Amino acid sequence: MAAETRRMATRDAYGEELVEIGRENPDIVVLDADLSGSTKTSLFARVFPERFFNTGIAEANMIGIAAGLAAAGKIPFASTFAVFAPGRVYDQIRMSVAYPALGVKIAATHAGLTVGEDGASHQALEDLALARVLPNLTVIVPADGPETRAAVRAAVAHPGPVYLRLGRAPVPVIYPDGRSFTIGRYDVLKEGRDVALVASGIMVDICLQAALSLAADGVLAAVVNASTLKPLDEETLLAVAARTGAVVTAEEHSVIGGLGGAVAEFLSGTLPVPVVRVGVADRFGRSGRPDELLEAYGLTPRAVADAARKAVSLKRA
Amino acid sequence: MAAETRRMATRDAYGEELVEIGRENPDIVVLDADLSGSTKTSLFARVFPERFFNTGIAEANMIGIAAGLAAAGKIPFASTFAVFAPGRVYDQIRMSVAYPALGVKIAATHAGLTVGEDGASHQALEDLALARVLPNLTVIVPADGPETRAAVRAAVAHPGPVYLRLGRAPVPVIYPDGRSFTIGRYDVLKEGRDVALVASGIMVDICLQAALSLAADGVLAAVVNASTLKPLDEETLLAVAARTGAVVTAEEHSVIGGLGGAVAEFLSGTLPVPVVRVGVADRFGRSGRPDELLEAYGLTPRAVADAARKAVSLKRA
Amino acid sequence: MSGTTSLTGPRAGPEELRQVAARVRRHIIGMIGLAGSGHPGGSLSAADLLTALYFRVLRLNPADPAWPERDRFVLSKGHAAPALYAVLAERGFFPVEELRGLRRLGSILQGHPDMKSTPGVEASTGSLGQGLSFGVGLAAAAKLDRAAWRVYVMLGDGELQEGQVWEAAMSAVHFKLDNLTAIVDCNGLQIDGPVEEVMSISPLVDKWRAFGWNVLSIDGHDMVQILDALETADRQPGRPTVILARTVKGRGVGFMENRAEWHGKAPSGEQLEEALRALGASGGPESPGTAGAAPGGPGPGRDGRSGTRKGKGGGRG
Amino acid sequence: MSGTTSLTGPRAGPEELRQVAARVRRHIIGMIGLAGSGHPGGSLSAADLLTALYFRVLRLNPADPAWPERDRFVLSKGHAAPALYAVLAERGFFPVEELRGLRRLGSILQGHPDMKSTPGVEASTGSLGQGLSFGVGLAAAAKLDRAAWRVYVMLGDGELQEGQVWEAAMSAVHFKLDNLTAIVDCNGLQIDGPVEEVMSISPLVDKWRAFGWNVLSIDGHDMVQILDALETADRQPGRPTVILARTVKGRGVGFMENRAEWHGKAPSGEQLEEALRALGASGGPESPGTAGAAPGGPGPGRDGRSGTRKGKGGGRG
Ligand SMILES: Cc1ncc(C[n+]2csc(CCOP(=O)(O)OP(=O)(O)O)c2C)c(N)n1
Ligand SMILES: Cc1ncc(C[n+]2csc(CCOP(=O)(O)OP(=O)(O)O)c2C)c(N)n1
Ligand SMILES: [Mg+2]
Ligand SMILES: [Mg+2]
Repeated sequence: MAAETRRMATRDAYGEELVEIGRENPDIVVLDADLSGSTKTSLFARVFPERFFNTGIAEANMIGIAAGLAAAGKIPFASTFAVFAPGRVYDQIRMSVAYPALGVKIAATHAGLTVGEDGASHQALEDLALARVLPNLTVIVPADGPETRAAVRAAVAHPGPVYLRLGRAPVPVIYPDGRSFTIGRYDVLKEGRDVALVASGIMVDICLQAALSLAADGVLAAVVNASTLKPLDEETLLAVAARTGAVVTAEEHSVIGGLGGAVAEFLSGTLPVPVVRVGVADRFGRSGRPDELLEAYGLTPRAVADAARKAVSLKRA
Repeated sequence: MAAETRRMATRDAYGEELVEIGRENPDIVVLDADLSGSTKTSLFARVFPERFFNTGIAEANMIGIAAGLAAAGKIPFASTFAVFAPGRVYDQIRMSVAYPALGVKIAATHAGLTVGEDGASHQALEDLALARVLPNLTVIVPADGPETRAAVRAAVAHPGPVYLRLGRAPVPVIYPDGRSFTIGRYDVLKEGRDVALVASGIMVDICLQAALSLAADGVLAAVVNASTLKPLDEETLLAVAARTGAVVTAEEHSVIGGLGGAVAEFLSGTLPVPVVRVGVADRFGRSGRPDELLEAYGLTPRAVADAARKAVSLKRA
Repeated sequence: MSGTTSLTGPRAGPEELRQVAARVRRHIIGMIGLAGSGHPGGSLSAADLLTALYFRVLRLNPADPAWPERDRFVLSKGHAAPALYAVLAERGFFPVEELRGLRRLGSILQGHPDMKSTPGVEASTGSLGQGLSFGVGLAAAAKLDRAAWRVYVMLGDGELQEGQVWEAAMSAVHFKLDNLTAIVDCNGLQIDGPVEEVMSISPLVDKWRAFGWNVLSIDGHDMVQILDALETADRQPGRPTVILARTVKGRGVGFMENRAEWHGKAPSGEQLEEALRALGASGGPESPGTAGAAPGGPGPGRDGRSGTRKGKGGGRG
Repeated sequence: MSGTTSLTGPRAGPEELRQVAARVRRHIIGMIGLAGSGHPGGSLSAADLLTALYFRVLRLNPADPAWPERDRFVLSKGHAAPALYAVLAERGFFPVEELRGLRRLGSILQGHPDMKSTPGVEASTGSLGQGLSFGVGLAAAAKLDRAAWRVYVMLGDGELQEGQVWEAAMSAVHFKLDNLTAIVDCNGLQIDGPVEEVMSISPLVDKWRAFGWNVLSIDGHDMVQILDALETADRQPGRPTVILARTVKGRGVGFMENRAEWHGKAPSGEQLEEALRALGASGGPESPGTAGAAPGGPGPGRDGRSGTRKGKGGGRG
């Protein structure tokens, strides 16, 4: 991508936006489990110490406390790494949050391979599969900083529980500041007639790059930012699938159960077009630089373009 | 189904088989978290008290202990309800079992709606989505007692970790005693040319019934017992999908992320035929009699037959 | 039964409470008998404690279950739902006839407490070990709002094996939640047998002290001691109090007392009749004609409540 | 450095151990500096304890990392991996040059310990709170086999906030695992600040006592006290021992000592040089030419080992 692209980590946008909504809404409370410097909830903690709860290294307790706070009318944002919530606290989210549909907002940072050197234990590649299967839980994967800020506001406005997936590494800014965001509504960033690249998170930008290189080969790819994993924007998905007849999904996540799973499930039951999934091929992560890992695990414009060609060939089959 | 059908709960078969393999193999150890009477590990505990570890109500610790035992050469079976493992202990399975690929066998009972009156907190409808997304984990859903016994043996023979999903309620016996079982190999119980019913667990029998009623309407349905959710039997799936051109999946689980998700993901990327998923429509369970619940949530021969007709109509679309 | 207004007011004396508790026990047995499943043992052991809470201690308004100033009670040991439902019905949150619906499809009374289904239920529970965290969140919210309401959480003794309980215990002290009282139903049994044999939790007083709590040890069937302890707990500044209540599992029904096998089994036929006889006469949900809910109405649970509480809000460490 | 055989044998005295520990510290700083990320603070605080374990206490055979009779060490606080890698390299499990690969793509040294990648690593960790459970499983296996090997688990003080640690602590006593020693690196800091401020764990001696453990409190940088405590722990019959080792986070590098911000940050440029200077001379992985691993070989960790141990196997409560 162009060298002059502005970059920002979605976790930074989250931390900053929390302070702003904290000013506007006294019911906002924030929880963390000894990672406030990394999740950026430390910004909120500094301004609103009495509305910040650090549970120490006790994620399960954090979720339960957040649920209790929500039951008493607060709007809690609970943060830790995406590998620990939902993974460490799935049953707590299920029982104390999702089942009673309490308005806890779980903002999990450090999702995906771009965590980098910490390795497998810290690289959440399965969190979307866990979050997506929980009834009542809204699942949002913002693509950049401005979208993150808007998603935080949408999460506050939404009465139910929300899972917000955020990243550690700076990513290119795609949207202008002040982007508006509607839960469950997708943005078609680029039109195309041969194949639709449906992406979330860091893969949105990578799909935009892939679309460029595909265009050079005469393949016109649409690019969709599927920033709400649940509920799906079925209307937009159907429309691009009908228009192109072939879909590629791309996510910084296992190819199992996440965006690829959601799109394959939906389309195969309504409009069975080829869906080729780009993601981590059912393996654990490992240590390395983020860029090296994206390359090693096939989360690159080239891999997306290859998948697009495969999807196109499948529709001809 | 016929009144004279023999019925047996898969958890009973599990408990009995544990004792038999316990006799043959001194490395077999069994763990439970205060549910040994329900999971039927109490049978093993009675015969081999020194090889049985009850951790009390501490599922996370149970998984960690099992991992340590496996690292020291034992073959641990760890049991609790399917709502607690993997749900309560996902991160523990991930870090201590799946990542190092230690040979822990998690045998989770009381899966699905047929738990009945205990209600949502005890009805695991998402466990397969969690288990399936973990690298290195083999996921088995036996359809009846004899298959459960064979699966337990296959799990012992398999060096890596295994998740075995078992039920509380007695289910019709489909297979003869002494059934052989190969991980990742499906059984085509009935051939058919119009649609393939791909099912697991209690839904295998229900699909057999659905096939009968479909046949009466002139729709010839194949029935496949997809008793390994991971790895998929891609060969058999491709074959039946190619032969019939339309697939229905049926499972006692959310329509998200389980068997339906696995089949939709696989086929949409290889042979995009319609896949209509029968399962629980992204809702929590509730209290009621098992039969009432299956009816209320649409896990019936009629619902499968309707889905089959929908799948057939989609291929014509 | 003779629900009179005085029982719901602040001055119900030990003798009146004992009478209510007797009715509560009959409801428990009656509704579990009718449902054909449920958990009598741990419901009966908790009956006196719950009666004291709901008929003397908690400030509640059955006509307005969402009254913001109400005290909150969390039944962390959710399987004792029948005891909770019985006191709620007796206290006027819903008609006593509803008890007949326990565990039935469509009933407001789920097998385990569901705050969305049942008026007066403050937390959804059933997966053990989560309620104290939820209570910490509630209590923290009250502190934030400088509100006078208090939070009570009941746990099982086996439940204390869940690590999350100790996370919550640690945090309640750290957050200086003197508006939180935990009550442990120390009936000495869990599902697989005596707690001390399955997984010893002793020395229990030392554990709670080491986690920084005020500890009170009482006979959980002695109304005078119960009331005394609950009042003492309300007056301890700076830290939460736990009441370790020695109880008898199955209390009141001879053949159930101290018997682990009556943890989760319904009495049927003769057993049911014998149990009801032991509990003295009818009046359970099995004979709704004779039952009458005590009329509801707001009422401070005890004397001098607002006086001793006003100064306490806010300030958390 | 001058790796001599005597250091790997049982008779390494405190002074020799101090020399090894100094090299270990240089390795830690050197490899983290090279990697550009990692956790120096908690690696340095644990360096003396790990040196004592690996160069005096543990029975190991670096030439045969899977030697069945070896003692097992579990680094539950997995982020201190650099300290573990340093002692393993010094002890001869792999060449010291490997330390240069820390956290790099393709290296055997993952950001957090991975038992499948690194010779000598006994457990995969990095998600806190799981290692003691794993150790309980190992120790239980040794008891089952009536084997003489022992299990050592190191935890962080912040890590003790995880409830799973207390589940494991409870079970180790219940299972009478006197072949298990836990060591808590009490450096007083976690990520977000002092443990006492983030989420107090005190009084810590009382907590472990209340959970039934033998408790020893020592200065974790005093080799004589460390050796003494580890030997004492080996001789306590009937129950496990925990060593609460008071340490200084960042110990040995002045500007890192007692500073939370050096929990997980690599020194760079001048800082790196200053740190290495503080630790006295070169010899870290940054100058592999001067490094030489001590030749491996089996060796009982300490005197009279098998004598005192023979009688202990088997028998668990
Ligand atoms: C997390 C979790 N694990 C297991 C269970 C199954 N279970 C229900 S009740 C029970 C025993 C509870 O014992 P105790 O806390 O002593 O309750 P009581 O004796 O008062 O009934 C168990 C293990 C559960 N509900 N939740
Ligand atoms: C379950 C889990 N939650 C959070 C983290 C992130 N984390 C890594 S180190 C750390 C602080 C550890 O503090 P402590 O145990 O005191 O270790 P030490 O001071 O010895 O480094 C945290 C919160 C983690 N690795 N695992
Ligand atoms: Mg009990
Ligand atoms: Mg520390």
